[in-house]
Amino acid sequence: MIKANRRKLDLKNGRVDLSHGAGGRAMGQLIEDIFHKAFDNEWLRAGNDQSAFMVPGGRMVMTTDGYVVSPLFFPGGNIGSLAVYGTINDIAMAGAVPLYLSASFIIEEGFPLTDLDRIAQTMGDASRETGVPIITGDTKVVERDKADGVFISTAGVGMVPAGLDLRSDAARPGDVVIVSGSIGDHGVAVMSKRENLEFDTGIVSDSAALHGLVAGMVEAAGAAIRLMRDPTRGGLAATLNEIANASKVGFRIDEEAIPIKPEVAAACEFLGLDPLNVANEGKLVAVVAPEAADAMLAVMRAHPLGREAALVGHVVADDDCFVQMATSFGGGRIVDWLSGEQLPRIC
Amino acid sequence: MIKANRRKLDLKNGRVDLSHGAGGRAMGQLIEDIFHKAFDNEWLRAGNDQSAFMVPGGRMVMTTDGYVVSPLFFPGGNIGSLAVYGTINDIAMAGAVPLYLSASFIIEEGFPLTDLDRIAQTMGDASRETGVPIITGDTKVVERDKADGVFISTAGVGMVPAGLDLRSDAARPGDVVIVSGSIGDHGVAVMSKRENLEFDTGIVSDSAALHGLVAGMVEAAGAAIRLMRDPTRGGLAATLNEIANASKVGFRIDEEAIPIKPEVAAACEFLGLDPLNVANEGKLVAVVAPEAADAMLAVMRAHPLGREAALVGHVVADDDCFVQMATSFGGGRIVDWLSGEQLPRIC
Amino acid sequence: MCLAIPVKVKDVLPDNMAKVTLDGVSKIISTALVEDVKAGDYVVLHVGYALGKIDPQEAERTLALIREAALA
Amino acid sequence: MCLAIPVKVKDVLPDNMAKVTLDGVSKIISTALVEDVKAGDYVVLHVGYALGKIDPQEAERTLALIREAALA
Amino acid sequence: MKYIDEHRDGRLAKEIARQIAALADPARSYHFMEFCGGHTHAISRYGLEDLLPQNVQMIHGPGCPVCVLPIGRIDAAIALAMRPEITLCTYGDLMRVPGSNESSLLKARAAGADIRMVYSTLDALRIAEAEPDREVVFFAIGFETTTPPTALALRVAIAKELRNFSIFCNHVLTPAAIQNILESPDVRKLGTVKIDGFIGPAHVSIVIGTEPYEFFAEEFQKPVVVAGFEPLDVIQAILMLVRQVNDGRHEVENQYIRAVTRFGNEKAQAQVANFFELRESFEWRGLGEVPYGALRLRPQYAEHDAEKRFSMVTPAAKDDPACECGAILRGVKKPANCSLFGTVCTPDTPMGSCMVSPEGACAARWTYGRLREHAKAFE
Amino acid sequence: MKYIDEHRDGRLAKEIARQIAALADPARSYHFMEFCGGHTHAISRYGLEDLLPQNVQMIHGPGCPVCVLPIGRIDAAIALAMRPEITLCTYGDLMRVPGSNESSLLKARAAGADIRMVYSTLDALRIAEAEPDREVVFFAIGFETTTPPTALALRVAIAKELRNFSIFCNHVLTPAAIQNILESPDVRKLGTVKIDGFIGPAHVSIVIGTEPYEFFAEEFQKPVVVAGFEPLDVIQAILMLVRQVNDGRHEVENQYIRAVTRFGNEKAQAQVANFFELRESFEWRGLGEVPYGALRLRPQYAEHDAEKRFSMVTPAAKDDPACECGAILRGVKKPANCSLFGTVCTPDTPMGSCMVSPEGACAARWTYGRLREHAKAFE
Ligand code: SF4
Ligand code: SF4
Ligand SMILES: [Mg+2]
Ligand SMILES: [Mg+2]
Ligand SMILES: [Mg+2]
Ligand SMILES: [Mg+2]
Ligand SMILES: [Mg+2]
Ligand SMILES: [Mg+2]
Ligand SMILES: [Mg+2]
Ligand SMILES: [Mg+2]
Ligand SMILES: [Mg+2]
Ligand SMILES: [Mg+2]
Repeated sequence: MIKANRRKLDLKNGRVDLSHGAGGRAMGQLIEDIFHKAFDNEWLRAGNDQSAFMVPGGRMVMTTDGYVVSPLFFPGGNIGSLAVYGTINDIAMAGAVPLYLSASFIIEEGFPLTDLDRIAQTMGDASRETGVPIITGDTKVVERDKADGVFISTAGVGMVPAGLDLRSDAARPGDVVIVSGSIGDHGVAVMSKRENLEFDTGIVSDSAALHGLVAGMVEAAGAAIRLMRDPTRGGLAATLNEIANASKVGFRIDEEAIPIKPEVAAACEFLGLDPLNVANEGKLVAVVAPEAADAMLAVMRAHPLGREAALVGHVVADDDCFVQMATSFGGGRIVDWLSGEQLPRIC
Repeated sequence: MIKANRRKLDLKNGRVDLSHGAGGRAMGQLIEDIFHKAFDNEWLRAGNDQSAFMVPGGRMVMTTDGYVVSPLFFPGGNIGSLAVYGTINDIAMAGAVPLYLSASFIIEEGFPLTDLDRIAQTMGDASRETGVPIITGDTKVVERDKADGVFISTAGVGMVPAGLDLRSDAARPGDVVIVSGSIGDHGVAVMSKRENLEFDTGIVSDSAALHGLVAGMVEAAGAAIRLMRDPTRGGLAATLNEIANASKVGFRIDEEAIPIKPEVAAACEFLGLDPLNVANEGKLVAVVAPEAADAMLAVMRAHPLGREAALVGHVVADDDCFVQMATSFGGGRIVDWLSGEQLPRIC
Repeated sequence: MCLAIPVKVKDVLPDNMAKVTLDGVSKIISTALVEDVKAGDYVVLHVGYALGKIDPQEAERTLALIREAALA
Repeated sequence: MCLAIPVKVKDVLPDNMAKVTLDGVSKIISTALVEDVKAGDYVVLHVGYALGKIDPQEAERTLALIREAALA
Repeated sequence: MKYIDEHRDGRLAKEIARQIAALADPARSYHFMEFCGGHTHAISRYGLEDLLPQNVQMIHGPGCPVCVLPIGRIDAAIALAMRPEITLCTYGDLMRVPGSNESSLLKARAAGADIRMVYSTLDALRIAEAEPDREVVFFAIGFETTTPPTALALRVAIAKELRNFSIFCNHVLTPAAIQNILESPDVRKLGTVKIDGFIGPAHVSIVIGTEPYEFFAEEFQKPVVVAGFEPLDVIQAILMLVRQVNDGRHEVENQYIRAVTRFGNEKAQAQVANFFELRESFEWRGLGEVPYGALRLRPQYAEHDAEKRFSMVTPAAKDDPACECGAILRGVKKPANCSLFGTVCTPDTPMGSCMVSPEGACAARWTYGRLREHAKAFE
Repeated sequence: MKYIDEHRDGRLAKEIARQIAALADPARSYHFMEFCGGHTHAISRYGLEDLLPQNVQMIHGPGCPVCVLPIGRIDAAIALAMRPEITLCTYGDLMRVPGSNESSLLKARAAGADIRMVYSTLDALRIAEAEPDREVVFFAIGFETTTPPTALALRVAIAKELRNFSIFCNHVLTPAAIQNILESPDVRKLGTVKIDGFIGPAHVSIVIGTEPYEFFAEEFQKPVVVAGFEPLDVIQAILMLVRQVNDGRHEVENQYIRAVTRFGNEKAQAQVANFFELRESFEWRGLGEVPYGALRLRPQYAEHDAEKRFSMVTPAAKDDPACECGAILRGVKKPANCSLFGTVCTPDTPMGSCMVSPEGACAARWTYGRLREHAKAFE
């Protein structure tokens, strides 16, 4: 039996070419030598077009997100870490325990193999660190200028602990609003590396998986949690407005209580942005029954990702669904969605 | 309460612009007026970042595929129908009952809203027809020339009937190989509309969801099915080679037994292609215990998508994992993977 | 690229172009290299051009020769 | 675009450029419109250009005035 | 943030507000126009109006360069950008400004135009240098603050012989506009404007100084205070204006002494004078034609003047007749008086100049102040 | 498929094979070279060799225009394509052909070169017309069959004044190569070639006729049968060759009388003669320099000759010394005799000319015939 002496992928200077997406041996090699190697687990090794696992009966959640961040590498992470953490977070926001991820890659012809490998390894690391394996995937290659390096869509499933049912319409007047830490870090870190915008800052993306923090919150006071959201695109402002509209309530928040790093504030001054509109990738907003506020804050602050958790406001009855803010200056204002395209490709 | 009189999306002449991906009201409107309207179901209406559903305990499968077909619209379907059927099929190939889909859209700035709406409606129709709802999704917009119209990544989950365990390494010498119908239709239909390749043919894509056919096969003779695959990218040739390598066996197939439409054969002559390398989107290959071959064929032929099901060969012991074919001319040859990039962007 | 296949001329088009068919599949090709192409002719198609015409009588004769050889 | 903010000059660079900082964030801007910019100066930054220098004494005086007014 | 944080001290602001309340004559009202959108933004962003007594009212002026750009200029820029050889560079603020027929630069981009958002004229120059085959046009807008950066870019382009770089000049002049508010023929039509004083923008005066307002203050007997953009700067300026009014003075005062002088930045002025000259007349969206209210390139730089280089025409185009921007920009009406405000016209779907930029009077009101329109108390 | 299906009748083939077996003298062996890769492909694709008696053996010749292109020409094309102003148009077959240092057009594309796969010279012309700012170069390869289409494209380009369209000419000539196989100095080094006859490609002779082989058949006393590409055509040609050998004849016979004549397509020949002239010498990958074995553009079309227009140089570049293509192309060795075959050298990672195209001798053997190398019976 003659075995073809497969040439190794040139991970130093090689590039993805169209043959890597054509369903032949070159594609098989790319998938095996980069993705399977980085994600390594029993499901991928089985080599099926789908992966199987045992589930207990109960309430499951499913979610997906596409990641198109530009640049692909930024302080504190890259598109790969976002793709793992971001989808885990959308599962965790239901109070659920994330179980498995899928990953669909769309790669531009010419993309350096070394970058692809680095992204895959970051995903593998993130997957091991979070305990959520990437069990199935897909790879497509498109011609130059038909994509922007690489896009990743991940989907994920998780199980909701019995009795928990968090819903976007569950906020009630009197509830308190807690954010798990400082806002705006991710968006500022990404923008700091944008061409034509470049500035220097020590800020790194807050990109992180929140399911550990959430598990603690659910265990301590699950019944008191009305709902959770991760304030990603559109930032805290968009998230609060979404909740307000879904729950048909208003918010009254306190600018002074919102944790913002001085460097983030400074970068926002440079760019003319409001930190409330800037994306986060490792933060959550929880709406919680008022009587559990202190307990919840204590639990959150005991977790590394919730150390700076803060009660930033409360829910009010308001047919107009306004998000109002008492400014640190002493006045009041409306916190609205950002209009338009100010910050594209942040995640 | 003053309600802003939201301007309607201009579905006739409008285009996707960067504001539709920025996390603000424009994005919300795009998602609601196009995707939620087309996919309409209780999960999307709940407006969460993830969707929840009850599952019974047991074996579940998960899969994902990215769809980058060019052109987006082709005879017999569009990227939207592929994105629904293709992922359902990868679930069905495990013998599983598909339950739910997620959809992640990456849209190029400038993409006509009318095309996006048409694609979304096709997906909605496909989802209703198959009974598999799209329960969660994501929308990103990238700058012009950073994508190619629209890319869709779908993921799906399904439940495997108790006792069934189809695996890519399960083919054994003596097993028979059945294909569910004529091959090459999808690839030829797509290529017929490619710029610079354009030819006229009545061929339409075979794009279809196979879970109904599979359910019948499993019910009738589930225990006899070793494994199933849908011969998509790389065609029947790639699929048989993959199975041969995974199961460490060889195949001996019979060219005369393989159903190929005359128009598909003619188009392949025009283009210098082998129909065995051409993609399918509504066909399956099943490796089946020999004693169940007739029963299986009978069940398949009774289903509209298996009417032309044919026994095309059998599994042989072969350390070299060759896929051999007796040609209709009377000789023998190897059926190999296609090398290189001959048919990019077929799905 | 080395492929050369016989196809039937369906319509002669302006500018030395023609629509040709093969079993229900049709394509537009150039006939600029061949004299006097008419609808109904069979031509040998190669990289988008007709290279020459098929002579139906000679084709029949070839087949006859083959059959004859086979039965010899 | 209408934004104008006071930033501190950290390094003067060739070609009338300078590196400026604000609370640990730094950026390279043009100082071509302002005479005699030195490290340590504060300048008012607008669309990538320094428009003028901040006079520290006058700034102190303004604050004093404000405090005075506030306590009046 | 030095020179920023200390001017955002809410406690000091409350004290000054108390002073204002104490000084403001309860028998009369005070109407001050902050000319510049930057001030409008600060007032809304920090909720300054909540601190002022009832009889001290702020009127949002026309001082947003994005808002005052007439529709026809947007249409002309879009038409230019749609030409295949053109790369149009623009400040991000302009992307969503509506032209005719619901067009915008953002939608023109989506339709295929090569339009790039830049942070600075330096970026536009870089593009012109890196892509010599493209005709790079900088869509120049703004008051006296952005004009020197445009002039400097032109100087560099000429020095580097970047023949593919040109300017679509829409620079306008602050003093001319302020004057127009008080004296234009429209004032008769719109009714008497009750303005007791003006707050002038500090960054403009960093460049031009305070002197250009002296004639105006004297001529119209209106006090002017040039002020910074931090909330304490603004409230201090209001206090200064109340004092002038009470004293019957109409002087030009300088609140921003930390960077503004009487004669401004003469180096920057020289750059501007070198490349630009006055236009006899230029349309301001909402205000109409303003005599000597804008600049154009001097004829010797015609090669770099996009209007000449590409024979641009500015089509006539009108706002929705229901739009009250003209009256609002003159302080005669308030956004809430417009029948389109908040229903048909919102920041997502702006109908008039005051809604197009977050600094426009209607947009600022929508985003930051709707609460008050709903007559809800905000404690 | 008329004129196709009837020539794929396996039963008739078996009968003819029986005839061949009956006629073939058991005391001797018959070695026939199919010159053209198209025939190699048909033989492999249909498993024709399974039908032939042991003593009738086919030798795969050098007749694949992709395979014979020397590495240096690929390198030159890649270097040209990497220039930013160039759009290189090429038949898809060339995309994966390896140049030096594991390069290829496919990888050059990935590295940023603008390389487009075309089906026909007509497509390349369309691109040149649609994108007048691009320098569109058609990478012309092939035998006498693809040369007339190239000539015609040139004619159209000149008529339409498409000054941005040029040809990188690599057209080669069949008779010269066949002759070279038998008479080149290498033959001495490689040993005696045992070839009893040749199958010539029908599509080449549709253009050039059968006449150009007459001198050769006479000179080298070798029979030539010009044959079509369907499997029955090929097996009939083999029968005709066996008969000639048995009869001691060395004639040029025409199996493809349905489209091939003695003098070929004179209209097409005139087009070629108008634009092309002989090169004194040209390297064939595997064969070395072949005198008068290729064409170039006539000097009056220098403007459309990419080699001149872009001052292209063809770098010296050599194949792996272990590669046996030279001997294989001359029929002295078989792919299995090469130490690299199927291990280092496969269709996914071709090392020599015979592996680069599916029609190359090594590739055809790998893809269609490895079974036999493994000495397994295929019933
Ligand atoms: S609300 Fe809109 S239409 Fe009304 S005045 Fe303001 S900008 Fe004009
Ligand atoms: S197997 Fe490869 S290296 Fe060996 S002769 Fe053939 S092409 Fe050359
Ligand atoms: Mg999600
Ligand atoms: Mg989320
Ligand atoms: Mg998310
Ligand atoms: Mg897949
Ligand atoms: Mg790109
Ligand atoms: Mg899949
Ligand atoms: Mg699939
Ligand atoms: Mg999402
Ligand atoms: Mg495109
Ligand atoms: Mg599959």
